Amino acid sequence: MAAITLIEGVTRALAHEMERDERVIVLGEDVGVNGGVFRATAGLQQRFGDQRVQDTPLAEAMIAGLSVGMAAQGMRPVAEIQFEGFVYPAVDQIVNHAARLRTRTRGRLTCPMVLRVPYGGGIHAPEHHSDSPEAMFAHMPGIRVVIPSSPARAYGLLLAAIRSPDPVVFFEPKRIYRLQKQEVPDDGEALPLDVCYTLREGEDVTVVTWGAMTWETLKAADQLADDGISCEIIDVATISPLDHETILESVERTGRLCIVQEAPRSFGVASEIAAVVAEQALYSLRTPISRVTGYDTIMPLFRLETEYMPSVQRVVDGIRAALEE
Amino acid sequence: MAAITLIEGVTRALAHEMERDERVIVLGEDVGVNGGVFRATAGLQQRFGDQRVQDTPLAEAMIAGLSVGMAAQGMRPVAEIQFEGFVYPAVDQIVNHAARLRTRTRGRLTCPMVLRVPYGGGIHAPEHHSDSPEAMFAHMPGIRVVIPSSPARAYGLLLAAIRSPDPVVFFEPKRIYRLQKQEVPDDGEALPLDVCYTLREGEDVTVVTWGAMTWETLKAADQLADDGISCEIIDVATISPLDHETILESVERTGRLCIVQEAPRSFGVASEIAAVVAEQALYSLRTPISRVTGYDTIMPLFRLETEYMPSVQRVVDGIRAALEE
Amino acid sequence: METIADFEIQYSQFLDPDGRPSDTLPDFAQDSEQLIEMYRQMTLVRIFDGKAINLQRTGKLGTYASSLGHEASHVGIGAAMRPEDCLAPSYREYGAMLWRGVKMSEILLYWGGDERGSRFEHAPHDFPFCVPIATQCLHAAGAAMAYQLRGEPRCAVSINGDGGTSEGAFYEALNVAGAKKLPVVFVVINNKWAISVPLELQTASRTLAQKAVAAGIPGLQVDGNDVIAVRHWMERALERARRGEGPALIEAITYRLSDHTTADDASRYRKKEEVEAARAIEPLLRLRRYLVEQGLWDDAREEALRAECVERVDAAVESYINTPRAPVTDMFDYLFEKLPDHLVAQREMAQHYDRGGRH
Amino acid sequence: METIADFEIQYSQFLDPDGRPSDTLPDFAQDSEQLIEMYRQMTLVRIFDGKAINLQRTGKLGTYASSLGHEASHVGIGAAMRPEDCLAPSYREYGAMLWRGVKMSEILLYWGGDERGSRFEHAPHDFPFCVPIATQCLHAAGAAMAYQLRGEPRCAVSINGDGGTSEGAFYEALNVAGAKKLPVVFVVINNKWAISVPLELQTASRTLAQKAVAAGIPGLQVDGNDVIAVRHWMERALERARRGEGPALIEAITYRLSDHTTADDASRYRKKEEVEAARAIEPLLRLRRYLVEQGLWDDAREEALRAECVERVDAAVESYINTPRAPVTDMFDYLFEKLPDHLVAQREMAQHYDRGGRH
Ligand SMILES: Cc1ncc(C[n+]2csc(CCOP(=O)(O)OP(=O)(O)O)c2C)c(N)n1
Ligand SMILES: Cc1ncc(C[n+]2csc(CCOP(=O)(O)OP(=O)(O)O)c2C)c(N)n1
Ligand SMILES: [Mg+2]
Ligand SMILES: [Mg+2]
Repeated sequence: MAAITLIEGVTRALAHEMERDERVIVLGEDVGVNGGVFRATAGLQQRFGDQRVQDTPLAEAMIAGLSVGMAAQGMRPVAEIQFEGFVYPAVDQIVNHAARLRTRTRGRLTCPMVLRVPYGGGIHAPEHHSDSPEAMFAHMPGIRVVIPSSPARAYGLLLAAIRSPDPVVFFEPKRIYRLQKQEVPDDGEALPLDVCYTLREGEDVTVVTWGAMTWETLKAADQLADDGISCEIIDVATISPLDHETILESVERTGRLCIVQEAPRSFGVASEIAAVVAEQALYSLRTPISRVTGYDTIMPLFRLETEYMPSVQRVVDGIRAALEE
Repeated sequence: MAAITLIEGVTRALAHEMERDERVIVLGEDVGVNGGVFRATAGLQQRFGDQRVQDTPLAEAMIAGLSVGMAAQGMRPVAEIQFEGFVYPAVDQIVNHAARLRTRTRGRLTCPMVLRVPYGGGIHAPEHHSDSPEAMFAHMPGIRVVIPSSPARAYGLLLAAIRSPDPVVFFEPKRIYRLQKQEVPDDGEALPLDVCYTLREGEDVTVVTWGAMTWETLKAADQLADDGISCEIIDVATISPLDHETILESVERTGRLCIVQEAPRSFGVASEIAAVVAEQALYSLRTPISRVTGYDTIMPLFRLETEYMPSVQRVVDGIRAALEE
Repeated sequence: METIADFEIQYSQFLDPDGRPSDTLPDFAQDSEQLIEMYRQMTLVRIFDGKAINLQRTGKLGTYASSLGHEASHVGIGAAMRPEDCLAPSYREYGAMLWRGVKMSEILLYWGGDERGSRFEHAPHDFPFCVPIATQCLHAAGAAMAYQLRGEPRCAVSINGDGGTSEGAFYEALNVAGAKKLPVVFVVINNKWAISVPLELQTASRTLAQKAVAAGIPGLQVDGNDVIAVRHWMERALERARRGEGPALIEAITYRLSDHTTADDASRYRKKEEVEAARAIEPLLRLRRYLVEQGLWDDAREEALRAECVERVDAAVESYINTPRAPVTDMFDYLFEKLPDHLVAQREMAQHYDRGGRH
Repeated sequence: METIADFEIQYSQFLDPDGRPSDTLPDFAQDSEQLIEMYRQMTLVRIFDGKAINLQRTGKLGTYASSLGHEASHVGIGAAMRPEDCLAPSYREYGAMLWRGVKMSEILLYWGGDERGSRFEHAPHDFPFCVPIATQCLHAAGAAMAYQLRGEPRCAVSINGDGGTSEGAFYEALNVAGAKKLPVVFVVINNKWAISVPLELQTASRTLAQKAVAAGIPGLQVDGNDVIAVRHWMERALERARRGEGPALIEAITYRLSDHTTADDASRYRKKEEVEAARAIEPLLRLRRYLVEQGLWDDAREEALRAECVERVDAAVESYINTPRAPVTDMFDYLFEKLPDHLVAQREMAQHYDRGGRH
């Protein structure tokens, strides 16, 4: 069995579910013959035909609204938004409809759709191709926000997202699409959508992160291990609804918390995690919470993007800060 | 001098700036002859003519995009979005353009526009008319988010917003549009856009809130005062960029923090405030931070909206929670 | 210069304002049963509408959007659709919704601030009320895509107003429907006003039917006060869509005789004379004149019908008034299929306070 | 049934693919200076384009969107505009941008990942590159509104692609421009492809010019490989707009001879033959044939021009390559007019790490 990348994990999950469930439909810009600009849907149209894998006209509000309509009438659309910078026209359909169709109709109509959104910086992409807007969606009740950080989690979480009876915004960290290969059996096993994943156990400090930043965080932990510092690393993965338990249990044990996010610092996902801990585990905290984040500025074009995104060094420093009284 | 309401403060500020600066243009749906569905622009078209006060076709992305275009070419548009539930189609223009025009052009083009958005629940309005989406905008670098909570602050902050060389999303708490009358001289004095406003000084606990919830919070503080508990009440008002200092200084003094927000609990503005304190004033905290918020559910239609929004009792309980070890 | 494409927009009316045929009537209109049934429905809606406004005025209903004057457009749409078709309405098309099986008590619940108003017990696959203007056009297109994918002979219908034609979502829906030949019919109810904004300020387009040209789909304008025209052309468009020949746009010309909603005061922005002129060509009068002329209707029947309608409306009002507030836990229980863990505590808190809870 | 509105879409071409006049040439085309100036600019853009692709291939530039094949459309737009007008481009209209004063080195900086690429030293009021498809149409409408409000005789021009006509923002812009008679011209460069999506999947509309019908504004299709046609009709539309007669839509038919960007591989989704056929009718050849036929051009001049262009392009490349990375503080210093307090610490942190900082 050949090892696969994160993006191949996505493709494999799509193919698996399309095979298993004929209600599953893939749609989006360039997802057909072209197989998606990142090649996540490569080969699917050839295999499943141009009805089940449909190129759409260029309009994101339309892609989302069409998906809401299809989902409400019994299909399971999996739509691709080409880059996170183009998800904003779809926000209205997500907040005002996808997220609340079940609520608004008292369960009569539901919205089992997935919006796949490659996101984040670090691939030397053009303007508007490097944002991290997950917090905006996490704040909206009624949708799940999921972010895989490995080939296996991409496969397992995407299966779960497609099977979810409720809408999921599935952010794919494009920087690590092809970073790592892993053996991922095509066994159709979905992962749970309501737990955080502990990537490494440790004692001195809890480090919480997600998406591509798991990589910097793991490397930082390696460096700190050389100095005898033991980090527990949690990949949130299921951003919303957030699994409080795993995080609280860990912080109660380590007494220290560092949160690493690529998005701008203020009003992000890291803030919520900090708030939950400051509310529910304050007395366990031996040191102030430390956030390592992007700056509260516009993600710069790529000549400066490395300076924007938390580096391994910044994560190391941020974890050390959490260790200092 | 007759006392005026919050919404009259808005109207007065608009009129003042239109008089003073002919670049100021008011636009939106029904803002002309009709004077806005809430009457915030009442009388302006009569006074300034149908060029400077323009009804637009029904399209929020268009209203925002038109404003960006006008602002970039030397005007000072003040656009009204009828209700916060209809601001979502405008998000793309706000995030991808208004917020970053100065950054993208290295200061060559700027975007001095204001988007006025009545928001929040409690007025027995129809569906999609009662949300509190301020956190979504606060997370976007490059725009200011401002929320007045009194007639005087509506006047002074809106003047400041219109004069701001950068874009402002100005949320107006519709529930308190007509709750209170205050003498507000039409003196053209703008308020600062970078500080929080301390509504009441106190010693035992810092209570941070904004918008309509300032009212429940003040009432709760009155009740608690009867029990000898002294609350310091801060109206954030300038949500983003957030004034850390006022909040930190207060928490360092009181050692306790309760945050009250109408929006859903998770990933909201309250989370950021909690995070800042947990990061920068942890050792001052004598008790866990307490958040009193809307629930992480869709804002219900009005028969249940009172049950959704933090009541005075809930605020009292939340403040008491912050007082308990 | 060479002409490479040309387009015509047609207008159709069968009954003029005096109830006189202005064109050869379509087949269904030869069937008096069917005409009377539509008249009955239009009358019911109008009586319901008046009652709803009263309820609002007396504090028993929230803001309400009247359908006064739109009855022919709405009933014509409903009558043309099959039960298995799917309606994506906006917020005032009661004539169509009732025909589809939505209950009057549900409509009242909706405007009474209760989500159970969109429960639509007898219109199980129709979309709920839709307030965010024109967003429902995309839902109709999506529904049509579901039917197309499954090879089902079903159509979707969306309804929006003249104001709604300015929203990007409207055009995006027309365009994708054209590109994919989806079985969907888009109806624009042109009642001349979007709250206070008159059509001239909304668009420079002479007709709204011609918006179809942008999507390469057929567009037609009909007299929206003539229920026969609305129903006939809806049927034709639906048949065509069902045969796989793609979508169409129908503009129904009518007039909003009421305020925009009970929260609005239209006298602020439009002239009495304009409203009076529109009242003179309103839809019920016209069909009734025709029926009377044909010997199918008289004062006695009218009186009996009105009494029957009042009774039905009163029963619906009673059912509405007697519906107790939903439990506070409903806020949580319809959010996801299964309640997420962190909401369990919030749900309990809501219950606690609902019981008047204090610590 | 009665016809209540009708529309025609016209097509215009002055030079056929062989460079032979197919219609009476407009006045400006009688002036050989002007024709040669446009030919020079088209040649410059093409040479620039080839160089940029080389830079990308050798790792000296990021993803780059080629304008190969679009030169006539782009240069025709630029040549028709006045300096005080305002351009809202998308991302590949170098021919128009250069004409407006944008520097080649700025274009390279932009695709080299440097915000200074949108600094536009010599096109001070033009909008920057615009990647979010069709959003710039609204900026052009807004700019036009600013000029209209101030009574300035200026126009705005937006450019988007065939794919861009599917976005709601495109229609919303056309509609508001029509409703308010704004001095703006919308240009759609129909190059047949939106990345891998061919026009047939994008819309059922036979022409893109007819999208104007939805907004009640004039729409015209021109041969986008004929710089004379593009410039002529742009000038006419701009004059009309400047006179206060409102907006127009011009569709320029051309072909994207390159991959979508350097990150794309068009051979995956389109046939060689189609590309070859398009190459045969490309814009430079056509104008050159005409000029040669008129005795205005020959091989020697061609060679001299090419040498001159190569030199200019090389100078721009050198200036680009020698532009040092901007200071890390630029991230902060252009966010707001004045740096907010809480960003001071973040700015310092960025500087600290940029200096290789460790604690
Ligand atoms: C996206 C959006 N923007 C604004 C509103 C507020 N609003 C409600 S109805 C209305 C006017 C709608 O006019 P039209 O489409 O002509 O429908 P009508 O009310 O005449 O039936 C407006 C602006 C809304 N509901 N949704
Ligand atoms: C809103 C948005 N969605 C998606 C994209 C990704 N994208 C970049 S170019 C492009 C195709 C554009 O096609 P067209 O409008 O025909 O312009 P062309 O590239 O042919 O000049 C797409 C889908 C984008 N830039 N913006
Ligand atoms: Mg209307
Ligand atoms: Mg194209």
